[in-house]
Amino acid sequence: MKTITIAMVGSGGTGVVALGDMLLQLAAGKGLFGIMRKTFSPQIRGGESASIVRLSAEPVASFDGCIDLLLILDWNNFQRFSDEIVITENTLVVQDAQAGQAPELDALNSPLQVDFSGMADSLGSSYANAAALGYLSAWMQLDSARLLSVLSQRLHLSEQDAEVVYQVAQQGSKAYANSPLSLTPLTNTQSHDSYWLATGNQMAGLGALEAGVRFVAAYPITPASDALEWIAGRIEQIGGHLVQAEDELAAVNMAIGASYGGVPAFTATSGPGLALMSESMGLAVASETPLVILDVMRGGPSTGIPTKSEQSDFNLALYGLHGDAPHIVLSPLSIPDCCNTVAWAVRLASELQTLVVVLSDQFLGQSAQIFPPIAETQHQAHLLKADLSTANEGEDGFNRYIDTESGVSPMALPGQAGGEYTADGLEHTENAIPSPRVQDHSKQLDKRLRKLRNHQYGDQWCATKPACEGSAGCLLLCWGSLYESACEAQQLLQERGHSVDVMGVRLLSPLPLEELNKQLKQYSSVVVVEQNHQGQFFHYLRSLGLETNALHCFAQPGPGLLSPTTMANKCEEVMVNEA
Amino acid sequence: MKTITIAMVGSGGTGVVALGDMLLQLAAGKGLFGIMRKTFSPQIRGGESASIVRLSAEPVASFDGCIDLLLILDWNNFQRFSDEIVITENTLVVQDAQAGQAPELDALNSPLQVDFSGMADSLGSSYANAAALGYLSAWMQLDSARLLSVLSQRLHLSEQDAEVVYQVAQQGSKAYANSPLSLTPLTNTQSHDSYWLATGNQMAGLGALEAGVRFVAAYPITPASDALEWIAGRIEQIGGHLVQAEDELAAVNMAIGASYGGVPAFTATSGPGLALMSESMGLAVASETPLVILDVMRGGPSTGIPTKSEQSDFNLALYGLHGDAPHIVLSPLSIPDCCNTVAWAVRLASELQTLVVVLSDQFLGQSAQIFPPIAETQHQAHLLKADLSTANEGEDGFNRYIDTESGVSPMALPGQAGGEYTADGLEHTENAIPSPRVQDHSKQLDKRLRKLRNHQYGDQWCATKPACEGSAGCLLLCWGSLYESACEAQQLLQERGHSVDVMGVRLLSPLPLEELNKQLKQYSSVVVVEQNHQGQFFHYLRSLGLETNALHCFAQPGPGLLSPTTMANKCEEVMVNEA
Amino acid sequence: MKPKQYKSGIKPIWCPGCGHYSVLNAITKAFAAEELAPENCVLVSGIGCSSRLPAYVHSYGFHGVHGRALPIATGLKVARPDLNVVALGGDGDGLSIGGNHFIHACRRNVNMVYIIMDNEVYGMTKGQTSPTTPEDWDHSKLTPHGTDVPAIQPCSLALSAGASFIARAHSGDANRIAQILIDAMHHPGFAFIHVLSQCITFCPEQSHWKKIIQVREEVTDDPQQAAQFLQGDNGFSVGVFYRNPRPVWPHPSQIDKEINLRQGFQHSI
Amino acid sequence: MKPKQYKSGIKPIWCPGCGHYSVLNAITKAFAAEELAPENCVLVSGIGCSSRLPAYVHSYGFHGVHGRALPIATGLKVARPDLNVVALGGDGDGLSIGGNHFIHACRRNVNMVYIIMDNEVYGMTKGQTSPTTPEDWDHSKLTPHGTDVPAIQPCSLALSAGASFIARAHSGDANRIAQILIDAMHHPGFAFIHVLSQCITFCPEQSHWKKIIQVREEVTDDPQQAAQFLQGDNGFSVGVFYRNPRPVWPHPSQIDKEINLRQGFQHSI
Ligand SMILES: Cc1ncc(C[n+]2csc(CCOP(=O)(O)OP(=O)(O)O)c2C)c(N)n1
Ligand SMILES: Cc1ncc(C[n+]2csc(CCOP(=O)(O)OP(=O)(O)O)c2C)c(N)n1
Ligand code: SF4
Ligand code: SF4
Ligand SMILES: [Mg+2]
Ligand SMILES: [Mg+2]
Repeated sequence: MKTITIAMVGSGGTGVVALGDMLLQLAAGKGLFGIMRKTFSPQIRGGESASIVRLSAEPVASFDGCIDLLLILDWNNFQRFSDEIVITENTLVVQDAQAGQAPELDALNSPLQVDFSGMADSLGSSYANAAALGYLSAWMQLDSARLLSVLSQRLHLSEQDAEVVYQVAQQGSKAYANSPLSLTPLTNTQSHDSYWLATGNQMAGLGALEAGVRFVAAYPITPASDALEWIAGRIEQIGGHLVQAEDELAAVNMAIGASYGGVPAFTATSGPGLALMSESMGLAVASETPLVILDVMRGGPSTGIPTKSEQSDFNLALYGLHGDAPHIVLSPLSIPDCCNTVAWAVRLASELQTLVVVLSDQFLGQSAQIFPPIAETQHQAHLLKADLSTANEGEDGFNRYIDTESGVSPMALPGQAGGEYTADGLEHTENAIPSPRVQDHSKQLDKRLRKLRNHQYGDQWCATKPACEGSAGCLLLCWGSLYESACEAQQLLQERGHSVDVMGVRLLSPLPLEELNKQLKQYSSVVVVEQNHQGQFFHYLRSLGLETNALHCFAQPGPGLLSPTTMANKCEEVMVNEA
Repeated sequence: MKTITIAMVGSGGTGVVALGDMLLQLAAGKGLFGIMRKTFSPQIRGGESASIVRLSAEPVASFDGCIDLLLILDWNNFQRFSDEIVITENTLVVQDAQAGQAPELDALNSPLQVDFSGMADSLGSSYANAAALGYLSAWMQLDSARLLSVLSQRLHLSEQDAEVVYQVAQQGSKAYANSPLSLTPLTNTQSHDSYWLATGNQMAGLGALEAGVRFVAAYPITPASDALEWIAGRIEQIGGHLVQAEDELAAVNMAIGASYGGVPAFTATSGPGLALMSESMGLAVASETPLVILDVMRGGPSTGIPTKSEQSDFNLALYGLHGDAPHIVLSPLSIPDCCNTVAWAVRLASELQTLVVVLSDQFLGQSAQIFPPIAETQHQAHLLKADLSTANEGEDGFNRYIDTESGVSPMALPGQAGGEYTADGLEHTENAIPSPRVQDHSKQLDKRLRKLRNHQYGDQWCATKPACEGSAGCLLLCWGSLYESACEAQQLLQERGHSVDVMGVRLLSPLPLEELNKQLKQYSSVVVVEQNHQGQFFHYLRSLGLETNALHCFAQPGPGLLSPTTMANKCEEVMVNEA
Repeated sequence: MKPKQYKSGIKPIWCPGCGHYSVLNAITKAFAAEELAPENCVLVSGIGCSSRLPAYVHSYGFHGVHGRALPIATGLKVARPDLNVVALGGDGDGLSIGGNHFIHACRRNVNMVYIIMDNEVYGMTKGQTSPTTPEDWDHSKLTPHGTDVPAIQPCSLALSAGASFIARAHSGDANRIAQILIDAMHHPGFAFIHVLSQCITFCPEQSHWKKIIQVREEVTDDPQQAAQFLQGDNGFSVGVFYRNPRPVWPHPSQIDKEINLRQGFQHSI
Repeated sequence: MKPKQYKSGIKPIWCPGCGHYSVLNAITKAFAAEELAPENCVLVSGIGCSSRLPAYVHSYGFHGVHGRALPIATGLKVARPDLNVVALGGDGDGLSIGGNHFIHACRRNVNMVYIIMDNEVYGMTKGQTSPTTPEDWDHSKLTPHGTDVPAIQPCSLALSAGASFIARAHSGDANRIAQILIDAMHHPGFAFIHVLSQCITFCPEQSHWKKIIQVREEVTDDPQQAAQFLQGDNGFSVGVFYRNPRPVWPHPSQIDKEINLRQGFQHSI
């Protein structure tokens, strides 16, 4: 798959983020696919920022770590990004005439100078980024007819201003002829007539609302806030509510309250907030109240690295509750899959009356992607409601926690006469009366575990991508945002003559052990790759006592990209050692 | 070892708890050893309660589940305790004449009636429990000279009242001749001239203060409050402070603040509180601030069973932090060991500048035991302080988080000129400046893990008890409060002709893998026993990839006793299957 | 339905003589007087002796975790405005661990009632001090020299946090509690009732409260006047002190039948 | 030492024009004026733009987690009464997630200063509303129709929670902040300073604050008078409003050199 990756770097005022957005939109309009991530300096405003866009004629959902073209509007503090924007001899460099002095880097090609600022200046505009957009459009032969509308929308311009900025862009286009790039642009081979453009956080919001969520309570936190911001305003229009709570303790309990009332409820947070919710997560488990929490992970521990991606909340999500508190943990495997996985979470939470934690991360949540349209998921919140007309209510009140075969007990909702009960975090009898007795405790512990273990989760517990050619002896096993990168690593390995299969686990807990064993036994080596320091998922897998001795741990903490090349190298190393 | 277990049961007003306390004291005074636990109905006051005392001429630290003598002051709601007080055909029963109607239980022997209430009534006293104490003293030939002082102290009596109550007790003593028990009392064989009598929570408090803790902040919670209550009042007298905080979030952060100031700090809580502390536990880890948290575990999840024991916070203590946040988890192996283990925790926290969670439980914390005097532990808080006279402070400020070989960086304390730095939960450079960069993140992650991994913890990471006879093929592996029961199970198995070794793990994390492997490889079966539903410790062990395939999981949730007999049966079953 | 038909039949775990019985009786009286359908009432509590109350009432209930009654009640009421939601709990639950939710609930003005059953002590955990404990009370082993911190004034705090209905009652007079509760349920918005509810076990001295209780008949809607009264009050006046209705939260949501959630994402070439 | 010698040299991450610079300058001015030794000062903060401040001052500091500056400062000051402890942070940090610690710190009266740098917004997380946001401010995507909840009045809340020193200042006047900070450091007990500190990025409209600021010269030690003033105040008066010293917490502990911790456990036969 041929791809081109363009990194655009500048200071806060230069508008590289808007430039990236607009470039992605124009590319999409031409029928290309692509993905974009952004990165910022710690400065709140006015600091350096960068947009990295990878484009291809085929769907692309990962970054390979190469930068084909580096476009600089301001060199100041460029080195801040050296972790994330790795320059090689193959990187072409274009810089604005006013970008300042290039740093001394071995691999840096001498930059081609284009006077984007001058073009803007000459028209009395400050939008040098528009000139850069024009320049890139000319090179990529993007649809110049859409330039005007894209500019005026993204930059929130008045009609008059838009006209001027459009002219700046046209200047940029014209300048291309004099400063051409020695890089062949992409041509679109696929013919499709529509596409989606969205971030994972937006897709998570969509999945939640489509599956029936009508109550959201949350406390702002990077990088989860934009999922909530997408929901805000919309949820009211479909008859629901969003409450900005005073803290995460309030947020999670508000969600529990709404859910107890029968209204599917959701909250989103990141590591520090999830930690704060821990006690009340246990309440959802014990009281069997449906609850969905989206954790958009960032670098940890503690406040850590709030704006960058890491998969290090796995342990907390799985084990971070006091007492024996079984619950479900899911992870979306791509940006569009955020919609599906969150919708599934909403469904599972209500069907199984339990807590579901969804582990997304900053990369999935905040990267924007062009992808083929997705159909509505089939997931809908669905409570096993109590049928009180037939229930034989004795002296002892409604049997809220009756020990059924499935482990799921019918739930009465306030407003239903005859179903009155008090939900409780204290251990209780089947009819919801607090009880410290051994037999009640083990009955309820068994029931709460059984309902999760016995459920038929179906095929979607994982996604697999078999090697194109040959039978693979090696499996690349991962979860969450690494899945798409792992698929790209598979391609790289293919090119190097190695066949590996890829599996991404969507249902992290409870894992369907029998099926997992069946699959894993086929491989002489299984490389478990994850983006954290201690190999949290790997250790979890090992704790399950799998029927394989072939597990290899490849854990690398954030916030740097865990690139397909790095994964491929690791697999190759393992395969060579095995052989 | 010959033991006698006496269960005393009554309603709140009958004073069975005081009766148990006094019996234990008198027995201790006679040179006997013993252990006592109490159990209450959910009623705050006036409900039923029971005291269970097990006595022996040799040190005894566990319960075997048998009741030799049942003394009833009130039969009302006796069945509430059927989980905890299991009656067999061998149980002798004595009841007060006014105890009401005995329940119909198959195994119940017909009770011997003694008119304890009548004796009290006749002297115008309401202390029937004193008559019962006299009766038991007569049977056990306890020191009647101490009766008076024990009664007046424990019942907070005026001199005049004490005299009357003492007469009641003497009536009880006299009554023994007419209603003797067909159970031979214990005779003390050991000759020792002093003993200790204490609960695990008291021992934990002692360990903390002796190791140097001079700041405690906490929020009351059952069953941890009495550890704090023991400290309160005393810590001020040694120049420290105890703050009752507004909640656990405040408590843990107050402790972090004091500790940052160089004052060894401690907090105690139970599951729900530990869950609330999770976020700030991460702060202690990331900012490398020493912190000791004692979790006196109770039944979970959620509010669960607040007054009863369970070992189900293992997962939370080990894994319940966001991000990669390595820290230390310890568990005391007996009531007296609470002192040693908490002292060790204080020392490790300060030596390694990290978080240490100590997992005690309601059984250890609230049971009282007579045991041989213990020496002062050698554990003292000890910070690696910055020596600023030699430190070459450059432009960049004090290198608070310098990457040393051990992983421990010298710590400056406020008041030290030249050591000024800002402790941070954000990822940081060696000189404590916030940094989102890959290289700083991995350097600090490595450092924080290395300092724990490389430390030499010495032998005390576990306690072992080899089988008396023969080489054992089976290891009974446990942690925390089960260790003493496991040792008793070993004896039972010995009697049945099986040799098993016992190991109790005090340092749960990080486990010294090499040594553990060396030990485990000797056994053809290792039975991992713990008091929770999911086998949390077992799964953890398996996650470590130990070089043994012999692990068997035996997990049983609380709040019932996990008796030595049950453990022994399980071991036997495993050994038979292996053979 | 009669008051006693609103009892669930579960025997309270409370000590004989505990003030919380009065609150229980007042709730069943008020529900009966208002002829409320049990299935439409939800009592939400935290953890503490007081917080055990919901299970004793024949209605829906949620016995949550310590300090979080108000957020649960808020979520429930916002999601299900058709229900009659009463949150309740102890002084520890509401003013110590739950203090933040208290001030934010006062501000937010969701249409529900909140009763603090204030015994100036942590009954459930055996007698530690709470934010309302008198500063020289030295009966707790955790603070053997007293708290040395002045007691918080719940009504005053509620006012400064923006509560729109503030009242106080005493467990010695269940009828007054019931009457105030009825008023509170009719008040549109967040109604706070501070009940002095004695803990006979750990604070037997509270029996003298009944002698110093003073009925106050004046209700004001002026925050300045209320502030002045509450700053001067000794804490033993009972009655509705302040009633100043303002719009309840949230405003009803504007449903848009035409909305297509997918619209913003879908583009054609 | 000159004020600028109290700067650490680390470049703030703040936007040009942010009000928080003023607070930073005021702190260095006050430290210089009082000739404080940098090693004896500790600045403790939570999380937010404002909470980044400690690293910019040449002194000890603790940048904790969101909302917990006050407990860290409390623990530190109680354990190390020799230090000069100043806690600080944003309106979100102190009044939303940290609200409970705020009211309890006011009550507890530990001898330290607390500065809320109030910009009525969550700067760090890009412009969501805080408890002090005007109720009709609709610039946040999370609450696109405004909060619909009246703003909390931090000074009024502090008073009803029992604070013994209450003042307000504005980022437009660093000298006044410095002067008030000096007063606050001299105040024995918990001293609260509410600084209106504009967020130029998310609330540019706050530039007009400088036009409506009014200096108030009167200090009262009477809580009723203070309550009345604060209930009527529009939130833009600046000055020290209330100063009413009471014993600081904790009382010095009574050391008993004779104590033997093991005594209660050891018995002889
Ligand atoms: C997170 C957490 N911390 C502490 C506790 C222990 N606890 C249970 S009830 C209670 C206080 C009860 O006091 P209050 O709310 O005044 O109710 P009362 O018993 O006096 O009616 C405490 C501290 C808990 N259950 N959960
Ligand atoms: C537990 C937790 N929740 C949420 C956040 C995200 N967060 C960081 S700063 C902040 C609010 C900042 O607002 P404020 O305290 O007013 O400071 P400002 O940036 O306005 O100066 C939030 C919500 C976090 N870091 N931790
Ligand atoms: S301890 Fe106090 S509050 Fe609790 S039930 Fe008994 S009297 Fe009531
Ligand atoms: S966002 Fe606002 S508060 Fe934050 S640094 Fe910028 S101006 Fe200051
Ligand atoms: Mg109370
Ligand atoms: Mg702010």
